[in-house]
Amino acid sequence: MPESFLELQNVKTHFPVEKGIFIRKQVATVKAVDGVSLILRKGEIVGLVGESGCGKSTLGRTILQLIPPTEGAVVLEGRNLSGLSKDELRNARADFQMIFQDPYATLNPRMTVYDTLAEAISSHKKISSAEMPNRVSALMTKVGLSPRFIKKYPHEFSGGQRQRIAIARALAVEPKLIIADEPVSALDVSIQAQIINLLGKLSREMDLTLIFISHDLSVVKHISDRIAVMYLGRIVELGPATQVFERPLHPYTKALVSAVPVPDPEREARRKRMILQGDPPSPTKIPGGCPFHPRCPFVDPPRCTTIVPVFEALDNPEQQATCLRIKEIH
Amino acid sequence: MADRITAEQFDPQRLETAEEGTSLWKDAWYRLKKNKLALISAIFILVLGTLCFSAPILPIQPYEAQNLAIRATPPSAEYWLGTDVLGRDLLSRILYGGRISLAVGLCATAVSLFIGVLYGATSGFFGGKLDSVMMRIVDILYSLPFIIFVILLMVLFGRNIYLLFIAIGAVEWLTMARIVRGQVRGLRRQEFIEAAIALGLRRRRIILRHMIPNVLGVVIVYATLTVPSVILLEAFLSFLGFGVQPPMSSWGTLISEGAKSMEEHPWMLVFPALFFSVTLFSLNFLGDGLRDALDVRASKD
Amino acid sequence: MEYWNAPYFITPSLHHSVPDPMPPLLQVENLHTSFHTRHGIVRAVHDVSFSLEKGETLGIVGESGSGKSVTCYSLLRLIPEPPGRIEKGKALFDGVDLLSCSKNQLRSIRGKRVSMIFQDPMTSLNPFLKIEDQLIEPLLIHENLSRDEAVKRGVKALQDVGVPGAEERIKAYPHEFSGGMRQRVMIAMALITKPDLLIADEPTTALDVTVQAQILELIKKMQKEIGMAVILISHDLGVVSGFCDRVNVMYAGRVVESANIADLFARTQHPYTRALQKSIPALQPKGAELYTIPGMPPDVSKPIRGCPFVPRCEFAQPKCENPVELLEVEPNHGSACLRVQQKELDLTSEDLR
Amino acid sequence: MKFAKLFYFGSLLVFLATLGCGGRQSRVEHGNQNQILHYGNGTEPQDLDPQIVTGVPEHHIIIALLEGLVMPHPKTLEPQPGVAETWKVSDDLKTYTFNLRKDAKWSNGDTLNAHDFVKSYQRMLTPTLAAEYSYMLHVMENAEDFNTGKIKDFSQVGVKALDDHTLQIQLNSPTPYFLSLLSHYSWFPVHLPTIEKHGAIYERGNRWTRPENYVGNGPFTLAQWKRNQVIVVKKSPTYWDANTVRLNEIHFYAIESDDTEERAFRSGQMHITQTVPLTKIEVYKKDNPHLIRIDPDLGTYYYRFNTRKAPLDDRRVRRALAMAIDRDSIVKNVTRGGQIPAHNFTPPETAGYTSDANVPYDIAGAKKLLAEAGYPDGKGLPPVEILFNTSEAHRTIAEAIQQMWNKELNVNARLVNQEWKVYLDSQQHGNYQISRAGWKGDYPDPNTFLDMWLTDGANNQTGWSNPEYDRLIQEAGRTADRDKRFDLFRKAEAILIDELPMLPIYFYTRVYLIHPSVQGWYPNILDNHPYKHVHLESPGK
Amino acid sequence: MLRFIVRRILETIPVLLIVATLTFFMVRLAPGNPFDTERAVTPEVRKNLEAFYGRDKPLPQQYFTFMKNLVTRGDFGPSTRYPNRTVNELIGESFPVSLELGLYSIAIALFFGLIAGVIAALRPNTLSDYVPMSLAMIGICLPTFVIGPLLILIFALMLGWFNASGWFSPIDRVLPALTMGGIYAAYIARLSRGGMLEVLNQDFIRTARAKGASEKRVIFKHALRGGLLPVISFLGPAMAGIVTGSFVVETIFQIPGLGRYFVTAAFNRDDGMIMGTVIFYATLIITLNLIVDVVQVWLNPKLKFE
Repeated sequence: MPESFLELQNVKTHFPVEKGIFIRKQVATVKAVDGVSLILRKGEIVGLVGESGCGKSTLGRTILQLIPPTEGAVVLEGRNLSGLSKDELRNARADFQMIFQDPYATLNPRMTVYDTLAEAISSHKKISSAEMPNRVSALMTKVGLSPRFIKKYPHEFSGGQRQRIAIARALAVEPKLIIADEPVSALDVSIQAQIINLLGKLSREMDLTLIFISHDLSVVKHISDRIAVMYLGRIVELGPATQVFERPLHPYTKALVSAVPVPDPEREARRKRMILQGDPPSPTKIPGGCPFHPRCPFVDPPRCTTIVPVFEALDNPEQQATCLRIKEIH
Repeated sequence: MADRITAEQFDPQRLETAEEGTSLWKDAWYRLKKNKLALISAIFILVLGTLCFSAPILPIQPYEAQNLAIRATPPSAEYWLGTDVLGRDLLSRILYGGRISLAVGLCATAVSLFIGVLYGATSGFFGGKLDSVMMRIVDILYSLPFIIFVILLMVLFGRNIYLLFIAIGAVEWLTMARIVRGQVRGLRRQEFIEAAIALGLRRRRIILRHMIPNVLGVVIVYATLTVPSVILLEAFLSFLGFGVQPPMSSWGTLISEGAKSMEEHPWMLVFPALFFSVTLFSLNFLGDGLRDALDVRASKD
Repeated sequence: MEYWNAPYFITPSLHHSVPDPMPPLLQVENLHTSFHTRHGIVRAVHDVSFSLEKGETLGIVGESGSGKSVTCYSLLRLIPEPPGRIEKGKALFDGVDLLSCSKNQLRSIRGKRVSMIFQDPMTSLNPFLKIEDQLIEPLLIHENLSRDEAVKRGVKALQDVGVPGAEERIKAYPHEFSGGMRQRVMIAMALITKPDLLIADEPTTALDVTVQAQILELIKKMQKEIGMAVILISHDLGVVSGFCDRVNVMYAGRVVESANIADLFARTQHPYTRALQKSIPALQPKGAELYTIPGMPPDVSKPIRGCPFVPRCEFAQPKCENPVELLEVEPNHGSACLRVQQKELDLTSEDLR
Repeated sequence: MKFAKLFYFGSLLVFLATLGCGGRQSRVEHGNQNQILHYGNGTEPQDLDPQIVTGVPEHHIIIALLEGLVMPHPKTLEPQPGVAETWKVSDDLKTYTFNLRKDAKWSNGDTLNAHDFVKSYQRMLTPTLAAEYSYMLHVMENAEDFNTGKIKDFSQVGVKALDDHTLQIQLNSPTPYFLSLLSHYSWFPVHLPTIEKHGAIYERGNRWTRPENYVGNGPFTLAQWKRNQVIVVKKSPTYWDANTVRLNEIHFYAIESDDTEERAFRSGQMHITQTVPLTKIEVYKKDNPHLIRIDPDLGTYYYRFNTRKAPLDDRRVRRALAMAIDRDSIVKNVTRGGQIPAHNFTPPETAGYTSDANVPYDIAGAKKLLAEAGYPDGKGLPPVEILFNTSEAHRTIAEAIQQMWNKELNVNARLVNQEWKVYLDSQQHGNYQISRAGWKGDYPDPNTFLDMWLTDGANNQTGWSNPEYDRLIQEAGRTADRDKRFDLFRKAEAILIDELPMLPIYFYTRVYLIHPSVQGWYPNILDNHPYKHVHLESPGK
Repeated sequence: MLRFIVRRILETIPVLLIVATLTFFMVRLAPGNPFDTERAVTPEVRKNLEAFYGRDKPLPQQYFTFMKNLVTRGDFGPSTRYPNRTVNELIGESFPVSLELGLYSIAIALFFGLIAGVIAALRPNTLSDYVPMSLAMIGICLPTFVIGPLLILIFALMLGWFNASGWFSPIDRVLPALTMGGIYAAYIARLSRGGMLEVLNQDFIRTARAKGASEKRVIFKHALRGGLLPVISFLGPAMAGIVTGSFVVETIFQIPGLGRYFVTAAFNRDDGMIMGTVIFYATLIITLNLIVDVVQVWLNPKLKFE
């Protein structure tokens, strides 16, 4: 593997579950992220997929140090982010930014686009007030918004435009890494396409490393170089996007792929579907052995219920999954 | 297909012609203008405020001029709203009193806003231990005996009207702080706050620029409810020797005076109470109007 | 592992065609709904007509703001009034005009013969009441059952939708259920009176992909059992394509295309439908730039004279500014594109992939 | 809408519920039939221990529960036999010998004897009790020394039980008003065995005054004490003169607000009130003159001048200010309760004494004086401050005076109101320029008005001091002859009114409401109405 | 549950101690003392008075003694104003009165406030919204010292249905309860209107309507519980104010309640009584907030604790 840009070393993020609004006693631990190791190259787009509650958003926030990791290290260009002091961290934040899911909540409704972007630009750089308008306009242009709108407020924009402003805000500090947490899932299909195009273009042009979090495999497949599939706080499959999508190794990935409805009645009719039974279990009670075994159609007790599987490749070493029965079910 | 919304090459000249967004305030103003009731209320308050504060140059009797011979008389051509027990023109006293009451109502509310919002926002933003300590302090202050507190203030700082604003504000901010704290705690989970943290902004800036402006709506409504209690509180403080000193009046003192002779001299209660109530109604409608106008969500409907 | 094929029904005719001897279950005619806001009149639904036979599944697809949900809420008069107002139109359900009948009559239909499932099972269940109380409420209201009987039926209904441990779980509160389970409860609640028509408003949007599939399958199964008609509202062409017999595509409060599901995809007859299909990543080669529809949906608070899609349409011509109606361009296939109607435009020839 | 119905229905319900309550017999009517007097008694009494309390409301109740050696005549206040049947005064007017009646009893049946008085006075004078009114007893020989701890042996104090029914009191000097002193409750006996039973004798906080414990010797016994509500006393069977007593019960209501009291009176809940709200006085005078009573009172309303500070250290300024006040107008237009304009300090006809000193209403003279003092037409005179404790009446008077000074003398006055305790504090520490005050005589004698102006008198508080004045008052204290004594007082008061360390405004009256059924309630300056002479008659009869 | 209550109470102890300490020193710092009277007391008497109440000792020692009595025996000492009563007795006598009046007032306030609020919320911005809400505004504008006498004038003096004042027969409770309840009804009306409006906009109300539920059912079964929540959280601190009485109402109606002590104790500088009322009030607030929390949980199963 080439030189690492971002390295996650066995990152764990656990939250105490305090039951009762009164007696705050810890009754359990949510293992939102439970030992994730991953190496990203510079300029790479990695898609992170999984159901809600699988820990993908928490992982994103942990990488950005919005939530401190319980264990493990996040190393960005050789620097361990979790070890930084508050001030160091604040300065380091210029290097990594986030794009959020809800285009309505992501912008301060009481600040103009200009204020929002100028604040972001000046958060890590001194820019003269004469220069600022140019900078802001340039940013707006970059994300495909007319600088004419510079003095408008978020509520005057559509969801897609707001998401563009949010992207511009993230770009304002000239980061090297952007984590996009479900940036398109709240948008209509036609707008989704615009944002996906934009993110792809920016990543290429600016050599940005992008972690694209989504529950929608088809979107992730479209934009990512590699896909990581998360289940209950762990990565269960990792590999090149097309391969993961077209020939998933892990039964869970198979289910995910099959659950994506295809907007084509003929293909839809022909398609084999694998419908998982039950809900994703709560991350407070992670099943022993392979965490997926209670829902897995290929489960083979007692092997699957006792042995914790590790990454294994089938034929392509780039594509790995944590399933004991990889070889058997393919 | 190219993304067609991208666009025009940047031209510094354009900035001058940048479309003025309906600024939030402008938009709020626009919506406020549509709200007839709020608008009438605003105008009423403005007119009344102007009248009160220009009382010295209005062609009315001086507020302290007595006419012991006539004592309390009902409204007449000479005294439009009648006179009080010392034969002083009630209209004049109400207008002069309005200066005090409006000033106290607005300034003390402003003080309570200032302290309460800052305190509540800080407490709510940081949460955790700091929050519980700060809220316990509020609990403690809630319980302290108000009268003794006011008397002490007076002893420590002497008597003056500015101190009065501060004294009332210093008491009223407690509830405000609680309300703001609750709101801020709700806001804290919003993504734009996370984004601000991710940008590495300083916490002070996050509180001032991102938190506080977004709790204004609720704050305004509560503030309009604070004004009446403040105006009446002033009357009580006058009783403690802390408010206005006679012969100057305030609406609060006029009402409590009028209440004592509501049977014999009803006009002495009715007119001050009328001024007071109508002002508060107006403030209330204005507050509701402002809240709606400032509610960004409303602009999406 | 389960596999299933989307069943194909023989689809009845469009409402414009020759009248059937049997009237349709639901016939909506010229529905106009608007919202009177401070910013003017938002014409959320503009002249929408469609019909639905017994047992049929109709999909309504469109972007947010296209009026698809308002259309369905209007049918049961569930839009908040004010500011909403149903301006005109008829919705004949089994001979009763839902839009003009008395409130009592409407109430007797709501929840009994026409049920609804909503998008967000988190907010659509009353957090203050036990599942039991909410689930059996339709029975108590409409069927005069004793509480015990109703609870029995409630437990049965929960079992039917696959809620494990229904006898105990019925005593729980909504927040003790996962999203998928709550949506099952919603379905059980909607189906407990065996309605003739189920309106499902984006029933899977708020759910996880894997759960989405479960829920759709469940609705399908229940539909087969009860034999009811379903209106499925969705923004996701994918969901619709695997589920519905017919689809209405809505844009700016109007139905712009209406067709059997297979025809809609195979022989698309409206540029908007075409554009939607082209912008879906699943149908596009990986990494290729996706098609984006330029511009923004029109502001429906301003009057729209001609085709509402004109400003964004790559095929638009000046004549498209003239008023246009939904007309049958093929048997059972309606389109509201003037150029398609005039046979100038053959969208089927356009390469999709 | 159904809710609206519910709302109106609820309102109607409340309305109807209230309707059913009409047509009841009022308390006054009920009282008239059963000889129960309903008496509005102002604030809640602090206590009912005559040796602890200091207030007027307490006085009203204690005279029902206890009786002193003598009691005042209901009309003239002349000393009448109380516990003492007869008494003798020695020739030097310094020794009083009282023969106690043999049938005087405590309400528990114990006989009341002379030793009870001696023990009571011992308790009163014991320093640890800290009785605020102990100075009333200082006329007795050595009483002050015992009270201040200078002597420890009570037998040296001039009170002795010659036998069980003879009490001798030795005075420091001839005290012409001594017998009227005795009708003050500080001279009343208390039942020591009871006190001993319920706590320390010589300390405060004793529980003997609770209704279940109280033992008295008066015409009534304490039956009920609902704090802040009502105190009920019942006719005492053991009282020696029980036959004269016609009332069965008296209910003393603690009503602090004059408005509340007036409304209670108007709705037939009360026979007698303490006072009348200012605004109501005229209404009653006009519409119901038979219900309102204006009695003379032994008290003066005045302003103190702080003579330690310029400009009020200048007699001319003080006089100018005093002369510019139109007291008649204040009394007529502001207070309106039949008060008498005060041009001197001692109320007229105080035990037969009337001062001839007079500060006139004379604007021209006032202007002249002010000019002489260096402030022609008020120029150069800094604004003066009038301090008063918060009350509508004080404020209105101050406002009127402020206007008069402003209009007539071009003197600016600022009004400063303070909460009661702060006001007292300011006054005691001399933190004022002009301060509102009032003085009520403890006993009907000019001495109670004039000895307060002695140099450094505790109640002087003006910093004023005049050796000649001090000498005259002290001499009057030693003088037995009434006319000579009054002459000395007149000379002293002339000095006082010339110097004017204070500004007399008016002499108090007691304005109150009284139901016509109340009989035997006579006007007197001490507000002392022995209840055994009071009875109720329904007006119709 | 029990553990939780115990813990909450334990938590409040430091708060109460700080309140007691601050109050103690505030009272001592304030000018004027309990023994100041218009008729000045002789220095000797004053000295003896101070000795009796332990005020001759140095302040820290006084503080220490006071806190010791308070903590070990819950004893606030004697009232300086009412020498034959202890503070605890005075509070014990008067609190039940204020409590009774307070409960009636709350009942009235809830009855009228809730109904007015619900009516207003059902038809926002119509006459049936404006009328109750305007009444509520009047209730907020007009102080008790105006409403109380007005009620007396009308119902006691003109119509003669009630006594003008006093606290003897049950009927004497009506007017003061109306006076006090009226003001709170106004606040409750506003709050419940807001709460109901918010709940009525929720999705689950639409669900209920879609089930064919009648308006009555929608309101009572589905909306009211949620709509009440803001009222409940308001009631916590408000109840502490209501049940400890109101100086004004108690004075106007001559009610022997606790409310007047809050004011008179301060005016008399009756320090034991001030401390007593302050600590009592603080404790009450804390207790009521606790109760409110419990009620909120009961109303809102989401918050249900173990």
